[in-house]
Amino acid sequence: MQSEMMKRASELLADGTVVRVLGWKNGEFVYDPTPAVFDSAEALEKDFVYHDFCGSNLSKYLIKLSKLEGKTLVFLKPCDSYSFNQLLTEHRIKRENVYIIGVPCDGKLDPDKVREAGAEGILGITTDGDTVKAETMYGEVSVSKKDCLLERCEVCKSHKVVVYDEMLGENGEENPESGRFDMVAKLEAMTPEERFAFWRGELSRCIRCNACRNICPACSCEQCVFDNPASGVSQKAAADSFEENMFHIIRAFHVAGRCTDCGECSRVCPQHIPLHLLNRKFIKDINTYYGEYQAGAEEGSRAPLVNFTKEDCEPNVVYKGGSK
Amino acid sequence: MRRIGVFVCHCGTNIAATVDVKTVAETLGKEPAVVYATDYPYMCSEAGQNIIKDAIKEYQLEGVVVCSCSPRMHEATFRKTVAAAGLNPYMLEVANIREQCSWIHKDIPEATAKAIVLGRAAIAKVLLNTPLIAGESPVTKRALVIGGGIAGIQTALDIAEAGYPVDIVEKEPTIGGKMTQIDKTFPTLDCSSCILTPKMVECAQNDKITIYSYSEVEAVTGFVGNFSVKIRRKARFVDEDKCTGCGACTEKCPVKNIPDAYNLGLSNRHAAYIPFAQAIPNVAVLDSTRCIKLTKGKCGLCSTVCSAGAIDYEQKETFVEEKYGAIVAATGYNPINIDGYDEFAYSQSKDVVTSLEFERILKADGPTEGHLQRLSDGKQPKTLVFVQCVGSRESGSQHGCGKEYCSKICCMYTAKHAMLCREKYPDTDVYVFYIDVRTPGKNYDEFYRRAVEQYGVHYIKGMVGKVAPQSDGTLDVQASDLISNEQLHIKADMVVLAAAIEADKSARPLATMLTASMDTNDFFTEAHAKLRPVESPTAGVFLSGVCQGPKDIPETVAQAGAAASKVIGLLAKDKLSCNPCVSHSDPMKCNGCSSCANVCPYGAITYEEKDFSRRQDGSMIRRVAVVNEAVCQGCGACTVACPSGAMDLKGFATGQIMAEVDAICK
Amino acid sequence: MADLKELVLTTSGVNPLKCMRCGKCSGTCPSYDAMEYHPHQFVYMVEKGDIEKLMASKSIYTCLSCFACVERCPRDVEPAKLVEAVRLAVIRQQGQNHLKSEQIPEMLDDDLPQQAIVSAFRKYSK
Amino acid sequence: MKKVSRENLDALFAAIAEAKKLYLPVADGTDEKRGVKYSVWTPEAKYAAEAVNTVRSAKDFFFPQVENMVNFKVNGKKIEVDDIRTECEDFVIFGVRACDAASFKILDSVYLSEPVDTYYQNRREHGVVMTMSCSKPSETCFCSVFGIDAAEPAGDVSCWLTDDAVLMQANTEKGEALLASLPMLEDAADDAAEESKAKTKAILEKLPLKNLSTDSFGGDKLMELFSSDKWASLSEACLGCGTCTFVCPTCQCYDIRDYDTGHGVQRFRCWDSCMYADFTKTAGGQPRPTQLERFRQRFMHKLVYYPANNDGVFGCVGCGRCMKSCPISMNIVKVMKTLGEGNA
Amino acid sequence: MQVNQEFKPKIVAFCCNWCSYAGADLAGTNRSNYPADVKIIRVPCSCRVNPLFILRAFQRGADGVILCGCHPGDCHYTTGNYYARRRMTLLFSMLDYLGIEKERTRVEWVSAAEGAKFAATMNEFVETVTALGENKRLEDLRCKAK
Repeated sequence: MQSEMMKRASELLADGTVVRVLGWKNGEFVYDPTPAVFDSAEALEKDFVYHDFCGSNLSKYLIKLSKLEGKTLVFLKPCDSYSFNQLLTEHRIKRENVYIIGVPCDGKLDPDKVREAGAEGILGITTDGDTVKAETMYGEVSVSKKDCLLERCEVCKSHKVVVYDEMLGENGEENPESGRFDMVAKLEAMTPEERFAFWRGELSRCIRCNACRNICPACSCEQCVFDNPASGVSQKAAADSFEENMFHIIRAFHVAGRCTDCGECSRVCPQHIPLHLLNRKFIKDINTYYGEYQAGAEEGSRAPLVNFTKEDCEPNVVYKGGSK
Repeated sequence: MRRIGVFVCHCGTNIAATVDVKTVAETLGKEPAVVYATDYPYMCSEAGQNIIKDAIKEYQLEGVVVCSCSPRMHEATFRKTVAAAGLNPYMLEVANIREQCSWIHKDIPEATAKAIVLGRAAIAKVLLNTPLIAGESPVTKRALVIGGGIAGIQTALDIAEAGYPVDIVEKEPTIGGKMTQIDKTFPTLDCSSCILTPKMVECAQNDKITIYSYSEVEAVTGFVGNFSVKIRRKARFVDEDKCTGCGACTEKCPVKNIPDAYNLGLSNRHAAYIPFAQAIPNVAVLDSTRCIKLTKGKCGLCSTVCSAGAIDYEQKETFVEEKYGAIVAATGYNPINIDGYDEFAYSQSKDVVTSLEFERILKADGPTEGHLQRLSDGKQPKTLVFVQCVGSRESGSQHGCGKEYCSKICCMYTAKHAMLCREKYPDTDVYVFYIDVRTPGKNYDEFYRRAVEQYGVHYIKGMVGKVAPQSDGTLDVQASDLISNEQLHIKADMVVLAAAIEADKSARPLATMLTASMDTNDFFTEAHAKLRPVESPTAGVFLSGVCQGPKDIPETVAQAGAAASKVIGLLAKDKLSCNPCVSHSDPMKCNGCSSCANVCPYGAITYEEKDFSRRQDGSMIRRVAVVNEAVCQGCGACTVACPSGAMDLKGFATGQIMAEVDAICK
Repeated sequence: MADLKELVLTTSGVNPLKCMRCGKCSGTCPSYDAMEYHPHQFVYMVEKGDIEKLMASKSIYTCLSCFACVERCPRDVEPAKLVEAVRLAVIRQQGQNHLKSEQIPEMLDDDLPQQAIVSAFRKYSK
Repeated sequence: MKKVSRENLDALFAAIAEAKKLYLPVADGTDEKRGVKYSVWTPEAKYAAEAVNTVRSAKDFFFPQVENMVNFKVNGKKIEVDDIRTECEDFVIFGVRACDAASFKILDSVYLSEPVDTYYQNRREHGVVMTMSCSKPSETCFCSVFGIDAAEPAGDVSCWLTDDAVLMQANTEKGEALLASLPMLEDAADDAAEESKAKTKAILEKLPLKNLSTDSFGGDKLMELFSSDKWASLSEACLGCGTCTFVCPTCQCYDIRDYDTGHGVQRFRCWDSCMYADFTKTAGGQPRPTQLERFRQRFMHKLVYYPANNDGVFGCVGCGRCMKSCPISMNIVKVMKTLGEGNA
Repeated sequence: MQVNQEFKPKIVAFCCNWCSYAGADLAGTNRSNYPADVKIIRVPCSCRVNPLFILRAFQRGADGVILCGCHPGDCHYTTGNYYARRRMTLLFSMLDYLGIEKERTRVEWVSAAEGAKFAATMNEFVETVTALGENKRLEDLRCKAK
């Protein structure tokens, strides 16, 4: 796939369709590629990579890049394409300045999970079918690929690239039976005390590094309310357990109905807080109360929180709701 | 820090009896920003307002907090007060320590403590208030009256009299409303049509008045002074301009078995019809659901007999869009459906009728041509029983259609009916079963006493329990006489039920379109129950007649005139000052995501490309929201939809509300 | 007696203050003529606390419990429930504990409905 | 040198914890994958001896993320100042790695030089640092590049792990005093740790980043590095989050904020990050308006400004935390290699 | 749960200007009692209430927060309460999900004519929150210290 991508990118650069390419650049170790902009075939040749660790979502970078002169070529994986559509809906990206090549994806790997499997001191990783082999300073470790997938890939909602100018390889299908709400349902089934304990345990580890916010394609505000002293809620650090909760509740609320469930927040959290469980709760509630809605599935769709029907359920549905 | 003055009102004893006003003033006086605090028996009085004005000057106050009654009552008063002293009127906050404190609490320390907290919240808010300047919007000098009954007619006539154009929208083919169906009016017993018809004609002839009959309001947008209304003119298949009202079509029309609504279904009409002889406009209508030509494509008889060539089978409904400065709701009422009252045998016997049906029986153009007859056999009834309060004053759920309120008009019209029976047919026995006889009104009790004393109507205190049709065609009326403490059985020939009245069904959707509030009974809510009884809380929307609550003809006419005078007062202005508490967007923070525009009910938000070129970033052009302040009504939906907090609402800014929250929770 | 009134109000669950004295209950009552106190009077007497008079009256046994008054009352007052409550008060007034819980087991047999035991307890024990 | 058998390690912890609060690396939660954190020792706590490092660095002990400094109370129209400083209680941190121990020196040079930061000083004076030699370094480790020896960790007490014992060597008076208070310690030969050290050194030799060069950096390289055109491509993917700075043991910037509690004001300081758009923002605006400048600031500080003011000592200890936690996998190693290309 | 007899909850009620605030005024006009623990904040419309305000109230020591607006369909601004309804449904669901007592938050539609309903709602809400006791799960200790 990588060579095909480079080939198409070089062609498009050469024929002047695009002036730059947004992709992933080879890292220090195999598992740490960085999103990067390439402006020549030579640059692509030197550093461009696409492999199982290219998990990062490139859509958010297009807010800026699409405002530059000339078209930008971007490679979008299925989940990235949902984010792209959502940003289009919100008028954040100039579509005419972007050329999209859709790339299929069968799941990206989580380096922390490879480590967890006993691979400390990783020198190199190769994937062979369903097996991931890590060569380490302390010997070789083999793991099954499905045990090392990013959480979002374990419960992938869709293998379908929803917006593209051209597709490399076969486009996939949506996966409504992903089971991505199972953990949310499990939490809902707990007592409030258990849920409280669960979330306190998780959120108290937050170091407010803002990685979740800054990686999030939906959190692309010009100025975040948490950075705005005039908002009345600005915080640089959670000085109190309340503020730990506050930040995550408000962040989840601000992206509610707009979050495409790309899972980047959980991928980047240095403390491994399952932040996707907050976003998915909102998605699940929206699906239950207001009908199935997948942000980014369709450009121009109206987000549930800026929409209504006269027959919407009353807020007391929460009191009647299943969880006790 | 701003210099704040606090003024605590006693409201006589209304506040001072449960709130220790001295302590409130003293405690609030210690708040960091407060440089002056005092109390006074009536802050809203001239002397009270002078205290505020003087203090503003003497202490160079930059913000004023008045702890008094609800801001809905006197906020405007005090805004004028501070403005008179040179402060911006929006540098004022009112702490509601009467309706929301002294009147609901009994314990003095508790109420005092709460008043202090409410005062603190107001201080916290006023510290963040910004001077606001109201913009202006022009007033369209045209009024719309919705409903063409006596309420709408009178309102329209009065507005037109003042020289302003006014449109009446009436859903029926003619104006006139319920009053056209009534025989005589109490307490003078003059003929309803005789006093109404001239007013209807006047409407038709007044060149300031346009009647949109057989029409309904489809959509309302805009706001006070600037409403835009879409009116749907239903197809009547008769050209209004050509039709002479000769009635040839109605006579020749072969479909003649349609229940006549004017006679409440007690007689039939043709598919081509004019509702009644004095209809305005006097124009025929084709009943599109029954006309053979319109349903089956055959017939066409009416067209052939119409010498004016007015019949137009191809007519389509049309829409009129018009701008108005003010709108009057005059949608009126209907008797409730009493099919559910099995005990009164209404559905079983033709001789059990409602009072409005009885009006039709008594009236000369009714099904019996004014002769008192039983509808079952055409015989003149000898014994009549009137039952009051059918469906009124009910809290029970048995019938599902009862109303908790008193319908107000039934006592009087029942007395009228009883009296008319006895007058025209002295050989009848008339019984009225009542719970209470309510006759407040000029000459009303005298009228009722005449029914008893002069006409010998039997008034019996006690509700009828059961009406049972007998095999001999009579009706067994079973009731208890609460005074003599016995159960009665009256063999009646006719029973008349005083059905409760309810707001017309069209009122609820209209209220939604007008964004006017309604009470639980679907009567329009007035802006103030006592002081603003003909205005809706929605600016520019006024109320006339029964749509606001049950009332009789004189009251309706009085209210119609009052509503008209309010409309005239509004239309007399060239410009209205706009609410300055509107949204505004900070372009530096705006993402241009359209969330705000999606939730704006007024379409007040548009977007523009703005250049934010900064050092090193090069050209940076971003899409940002712009609020049209004349269109924005200040609901604040956009402020919450905005993810970045770029959108804020003047007068109810995020910071202000949070400051209030902080002060309250302190 | 205030607590008698209290007892009648609690056992019946009726609020006589809702009555607007229209007399429809009496107008509809099929055993009106057999009664010393008629349904509307009944409601009023309970409101006044005249329970003892009612308890002494045969009226409470001439009520057929047909519930026509309950059905027809425009204000949901439910006079028949008051009658039943007064009847119950009479039974309770009879004082003795006619039924003790120890006696229950030997009275039990498969055909005896549970409800009968419960209502027997309500009526016959103190 | 002292020693304690591995079976007796828990008893040793118990003895330390009796007098002072003891912190040591344990698994974060029940789930090992969440990494290791410093936690107060309890009899149930299991010392995570293998884990190379905690997710958060040990700087928290002396420079906590949030620290209340002073309170103000509004009383009517007067403001009262409430000095809330108290003497810090004694504590011991066990299991600090060489890199983190080295970071304390860097923090000291900032906070203990005039004017002394008394909040930091208070904590520093009451803390005893017991370091532990590394037994299983990670591929992201590059402390040796900055002259740190993972086999010879600094601290008040240095420790080494052998198959059956933990060896301890006091380096300071504080360390001496602590060891002297622990009766279960046995004497050990001075060279008892040599085998453990040799093992560590052998692994360090295999580290992939051991040859990372610092030649292109230092106080004298200011102008040429500052104006390098490579910053643009290095910083283009940076999201401007603060993850690298918050997991970094040497990042020491903070912001001072006031929090109005409704009853008064709490003035606190909290970590700040030069990656943030509002870092050092003043009424006049941001001195570093774009992410490029902010990104450059962080690495210039560690590689140029700091050594310029501190006798050539770099502001990085090579712990590798930022390499594991950066959301887009940009880090100081990539920066050093890119800037060093063609220069070394 | 232990109920402290002395415990007086702090209740913040956000009321829309057109219906619920007027309803609260009517409750006053009718002299309908409800506890002084309820303090009302006037907002133009229920849709002006940001979830942030609700969290802010809890942070500052509120034990319960209630939002009152016009009945759906009766919004002075036509549609404001429909948005408020969705926002609050999701917010309350999230608070519940985090294990925070759901009974501490409520939305009630109170029209300008429903003074009695306003008082009854407040009485019931205060009772519910009093039974729950002090808000511990969503508190900011800094704001509680005296």
